Amino acid sequence: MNVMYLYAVVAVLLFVIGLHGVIAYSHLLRKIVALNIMGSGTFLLLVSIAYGRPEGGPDPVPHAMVLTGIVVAVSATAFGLALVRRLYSETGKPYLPNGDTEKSGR
Amino acid sequence: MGEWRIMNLDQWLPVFVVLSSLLTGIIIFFLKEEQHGIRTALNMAGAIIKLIVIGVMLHGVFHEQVYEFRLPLLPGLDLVLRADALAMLFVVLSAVLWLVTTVYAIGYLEGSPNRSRFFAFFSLCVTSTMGISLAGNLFTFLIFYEALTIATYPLVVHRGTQKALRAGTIYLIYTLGGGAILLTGVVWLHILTGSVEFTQGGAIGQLGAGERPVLTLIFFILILGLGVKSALVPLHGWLPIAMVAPAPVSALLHAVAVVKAGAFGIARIVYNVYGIEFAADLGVTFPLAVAASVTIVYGSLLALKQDELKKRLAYSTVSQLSYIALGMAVAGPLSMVGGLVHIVHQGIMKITLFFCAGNLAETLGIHHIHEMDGVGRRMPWTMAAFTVAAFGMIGVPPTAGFISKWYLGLGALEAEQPWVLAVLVVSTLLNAAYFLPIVRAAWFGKPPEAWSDDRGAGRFETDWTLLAPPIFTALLTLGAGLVASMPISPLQWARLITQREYWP
Amino acid sequence: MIEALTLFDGLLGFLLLGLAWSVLASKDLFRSVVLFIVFGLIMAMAWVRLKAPDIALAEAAIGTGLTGVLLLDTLGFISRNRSEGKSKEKQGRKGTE
Amino acid sequence: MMRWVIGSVMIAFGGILVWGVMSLPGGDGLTVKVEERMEMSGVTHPVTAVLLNFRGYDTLLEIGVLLLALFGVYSLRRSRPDPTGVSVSHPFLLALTRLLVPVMILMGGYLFWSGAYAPGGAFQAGAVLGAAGVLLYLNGFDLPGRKKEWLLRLYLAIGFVFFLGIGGGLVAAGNRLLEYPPDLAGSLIIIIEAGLTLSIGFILAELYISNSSLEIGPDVFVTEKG
Amino acid sequence: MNGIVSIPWVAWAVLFPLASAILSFLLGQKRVLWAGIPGVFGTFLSVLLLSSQVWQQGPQRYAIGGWRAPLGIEWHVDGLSIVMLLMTAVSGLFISIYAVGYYSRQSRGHKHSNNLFWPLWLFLWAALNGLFLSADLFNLYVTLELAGIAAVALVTLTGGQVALSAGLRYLLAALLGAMSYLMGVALLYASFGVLDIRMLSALAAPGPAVFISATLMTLGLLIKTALFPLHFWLPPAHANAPAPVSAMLSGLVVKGSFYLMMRLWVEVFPSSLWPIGGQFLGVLAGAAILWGSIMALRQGSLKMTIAYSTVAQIGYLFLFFPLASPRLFIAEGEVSGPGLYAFWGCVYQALSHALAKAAMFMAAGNIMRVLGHDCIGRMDGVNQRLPLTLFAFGLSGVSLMGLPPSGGFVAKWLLLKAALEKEHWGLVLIIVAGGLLASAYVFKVLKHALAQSSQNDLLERVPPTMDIPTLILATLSLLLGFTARPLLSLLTRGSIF
Repeated sequence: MNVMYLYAVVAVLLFVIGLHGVIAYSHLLRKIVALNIMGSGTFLLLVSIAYGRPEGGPDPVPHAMVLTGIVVAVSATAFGLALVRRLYSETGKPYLPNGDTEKSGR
Repeated sequence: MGEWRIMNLDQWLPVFVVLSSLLTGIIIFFLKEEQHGIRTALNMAGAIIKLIVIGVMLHGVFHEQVYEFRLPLLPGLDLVLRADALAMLFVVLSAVLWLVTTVYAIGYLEGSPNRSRFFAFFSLCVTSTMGISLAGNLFTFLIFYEALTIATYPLVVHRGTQKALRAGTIYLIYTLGGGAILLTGVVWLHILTGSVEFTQGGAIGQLGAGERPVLTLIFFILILGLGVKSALVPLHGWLPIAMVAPAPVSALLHAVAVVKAGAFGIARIVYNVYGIEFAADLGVTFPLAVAASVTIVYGSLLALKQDELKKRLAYSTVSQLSYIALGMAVAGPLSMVGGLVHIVHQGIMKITLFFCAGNLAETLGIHHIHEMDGVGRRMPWTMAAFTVAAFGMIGVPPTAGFISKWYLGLGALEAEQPWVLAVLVVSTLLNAAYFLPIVRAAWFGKPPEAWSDDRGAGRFETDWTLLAPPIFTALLTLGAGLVASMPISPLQWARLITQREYWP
Repeated sequence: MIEALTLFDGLLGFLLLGLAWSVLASKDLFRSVVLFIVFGLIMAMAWVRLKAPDIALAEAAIGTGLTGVLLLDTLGFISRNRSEGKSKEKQGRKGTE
Repeated sequence: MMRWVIGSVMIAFGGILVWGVMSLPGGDGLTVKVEERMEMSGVTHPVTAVLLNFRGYDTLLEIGVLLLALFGVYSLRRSRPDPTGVSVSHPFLLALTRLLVPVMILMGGYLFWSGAYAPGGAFQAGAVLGAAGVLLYLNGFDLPGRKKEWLLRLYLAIGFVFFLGIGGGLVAAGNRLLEYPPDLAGSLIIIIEAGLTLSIGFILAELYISNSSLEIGPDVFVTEKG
Repeated sequence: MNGIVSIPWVAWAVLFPLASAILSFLLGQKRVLWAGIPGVFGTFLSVLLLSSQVWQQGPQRYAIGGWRAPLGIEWHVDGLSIVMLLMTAVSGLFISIYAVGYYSRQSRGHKHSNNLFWPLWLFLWAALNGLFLSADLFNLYVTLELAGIAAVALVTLTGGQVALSAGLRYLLAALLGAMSYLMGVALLYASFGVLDIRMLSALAAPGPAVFISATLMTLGLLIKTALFPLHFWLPPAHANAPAPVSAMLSGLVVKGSFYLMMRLWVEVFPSSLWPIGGQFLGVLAGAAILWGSIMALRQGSLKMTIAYSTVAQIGYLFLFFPLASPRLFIAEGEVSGPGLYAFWGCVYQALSHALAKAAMFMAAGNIMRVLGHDCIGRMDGVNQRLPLTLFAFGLSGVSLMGLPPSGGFVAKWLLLKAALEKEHWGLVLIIVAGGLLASAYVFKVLKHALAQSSQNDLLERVPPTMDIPTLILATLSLLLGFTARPLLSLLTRGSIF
């Protein structure tokens, strides 16, 4: 039981660390890694819940959710990294330009 | 999927009146620039069909026949088109003047660009005016009132010059602002009283006293919203600037469409929403009367200072319009007759003046009063029409203007508000002061040996399509005064309305 | 026995948190990517501990495996044609998007 | 300064979250429900049963996400990478690859097969195959179907197509979406998983390959059209 | 006939776009439309037939795989979801037609723009339909991610530098939002062991975990819906995408997450959250309306103006929360009062904005095609070259300003009514002011477009496939003003869940 709580706490802390990373760092690779850490936190919470279920073995539904989640996360990461590469080869910067919310492109 | 079933034809007549110009407008929009013939044919057909339908309805309404069309839009909120006596007054005016102005516009815009767009929005403009006049409840009125704003904008900026665009912007700032205020008032009233049908004798007159303060507040909100279009001082700023529009547009704007929509709206609020007794009882009519009087005098004073002809006419409009509001605010049967009949009279007189101004500008390139010396010799017919209308504005018998002022005066006495007489006298003097010099200069001034840029139009002094409309409306101005006692005259109709309003 | 397990759990938890923090905090990107991969492997251990072997496999193979490779590859690309990299990284660090 | 604000906010946030999870009831989940219906699921491994039967729709969409990511990368890519061009063939790595790839393929097959009754399944198997593909690519070998554009697209899509085709076919046949007849469930799931394993392998490999070759040459999808 | 009625159109509404998406990928560049066009019409038709089913037989529940909740995933089709599906179907149809024209000529110019448009767009459509149908919190997460990634990929189709950074910003925001939402789902599942929305609405009792998950999910969805001040990602993304993409993003995608938000607040989250949460969201909504409109007014480029106008219009959607109240949809539409008006108003706002904004972006696309730029200052003479497009722009503008007789007017009327009845004077002011500001930026564009043009040479023609759909959508956004009653009664068909 308290194993579940231990991992659950670790999970939410991972989530927060990741969130902080996404917000506080501007290097896009870091942002993406941070998002992945957030993801791991969420997944860990789900799995610890599954583990904490009183009756029978671990709850398979969260496991399935996490498997789905991992694949989704990888897809997003791959696409994101591709975008970073293209952006870098266009601008030479691995950061998002700050002021471009105001100007339009095309 | 609104569940309104096909009933007798009567129900559809008001719809036809609206559609006759709406459809023409839409078709015309998709016409090519060159398809001049089709465009004219469509315009004429639409206008004439509309007149025929209106004729039928006029007869019916006179015999207490009800024409009502109802389309549910929202739960507890219908789009209602209803032809009552007051509506018909405005409908007839707009329909007739639309026909006249269309003829004028065809001649005036000869060969200028974007005519399809112009006539399309011209028709939409009239459509909205029809909707305004036939609106059976406040909600419907609001819909067409806002539609009018939008439909007019392209006409104001038609020339696309920087001046025109700026005028358009100012026009929008005023009218859309007014519209927003009006919307707020309407919704608020809707919450208090449910859907407000226009009813003779007032819809909400019999409401509990508890609501009185709110109702008073809403009344002023509504008047504020409507005051913009009817150019009550200090909300009149847009009107003189909107002069940059082509002459037919300013004619329509000033005589029928926009300004009248405002005045007509005030009439609806005072008579059919609040009810004249209840309004007087609330004590909201006196402030209105004051505002109207101020506008009358102030407008005339400003008109006096203008040298540009159209500007002077514009300020005269500001002044003249408020006779209508004044007539209502004085709150007596006779003054009501005066105010209502002035809706028509001011229309025909003012449109005449603008046609003439347009003719001068088109034919001789005259825009200012100081250029008008002796123009009467070059363009006798135009100036004759101008003179008639000008006398009408001053109120010289037997013109239409005289009738209006006469009844307003009687009404003031009847309602024991003699100060109104003073206002009338002052404004009459001012009217004379800014119209007579023009007339004098035109007839007795010494013409220059050559006019600045004389188009020298063939058989007549100018193109007949430009000449016929003002002469026609001038004759109307005379006729409305001469035959005022005959049953079909505007005056008798206004009496009919008043009678049904006071003694339903 | 229980003691040992709980100790192990606690250790694992702290390891995860510490790794996650240092992944983001470390100045050197390459180092943080490597740390991230280690983090993934520890995560896999946690999955096993929590009776989720499927996830452990998936994490090792997809989560850490592919993600790690992609990260390294991208990083390699960036550092390959980096002109004035480090300085940029520092000034970028301050901005908070 | 800003960093400290963010940091303190984060700490507060973390505190709230911890408080939240500590208050969680260790309530019961769906374990029982899953166990009750296991024999109707056509497989014996609960997670696989949930993934491909009870909540198969999630998995279907998830493959969609995977494909979308690849489409996204493709739409950024200018070139069809030429394996020999990027080959880093180091003799040792080459030997290693020669040794590893068959093993990996075997392992993939095993994982895929075991998924029905034990940990493992299409994703893990696909991942291993994908890794094998990447290894091949790094050594200048060509992925099967690389020459024929349409064949590669088929490999990439086959899993999704099977999944969707079976799901849709069942609807057409009057069942509900993805409602396998209990007696066919096992075999249908095997078919789907086979397709998924293949596709996932290819998609993951392609994700890496296209990613690592984003900046060269003209776009294949453009060169393709006349 | 009976056959058509008995077919489960709800399934086809998702299967059609998915199948055509994958097919259009398999068929490759040259034959992409062979799959695209049938897919579009198939989807459109199945949504239409589904809605007729709901109209006749009331709400539907559909247990996917035959497994009922909580074990399985269920779809739930009620008035709200149907209206959203219809909205997507109608604008989707015309956007697709527009796209055919847009890419038929673009393909030569921009290299890698059109090859993957169709699979991506059809996937996006499928994701949206799935989102509007699903009643399962985790499945909703998957649809959110599906929609998000598809949308980002569509934004970056043009591959320009600005588009790339805009796309990345969008992707990060979308992922962050989805992740925060998923955390909330995890907490809810931990507390109640179910994912089905209806079951949760029965179970969910106030408690720390529930409040936290509500906060997390709300924040996540706020980011995805780009409510001020979390809108930072929206303008660049919407302004730098290809015209049809901007149309679908502004018109449809943001509505997806808003719809989900509405569901959760009405169905799942405990009513004790409403007083605080509602007011808080109300403040943000008001700020969004003002800020978005002002920024729109200050933009120099047409597409940025339209994008910021979206930020403002999203604000109107969120007036639902301060004006509505929880659990107000039990009765069959007999319920009255501000809550219902707010609900109707917001949904109607979503509808009319979907059509009007899509039309506006499409019009902007035509203008850019002809002028080669979208700088408002240099738009003189658009009225000679693109009268229809300009007219369409005007019409959709009327709807955005909330002027009668447009759908926007109906929405504004209902919202204003709700605000006045609740005596929420601040919101009354903001609603009115928002309308005026909207007219300010719309007419700013029209003014320049109506100006006399110096050069009258026609650079490039737009094909009718681009001109006509624009006009049709704009006209529809206007006609919405007359279809309020049937739509609203369809909306209140059966309670929400």
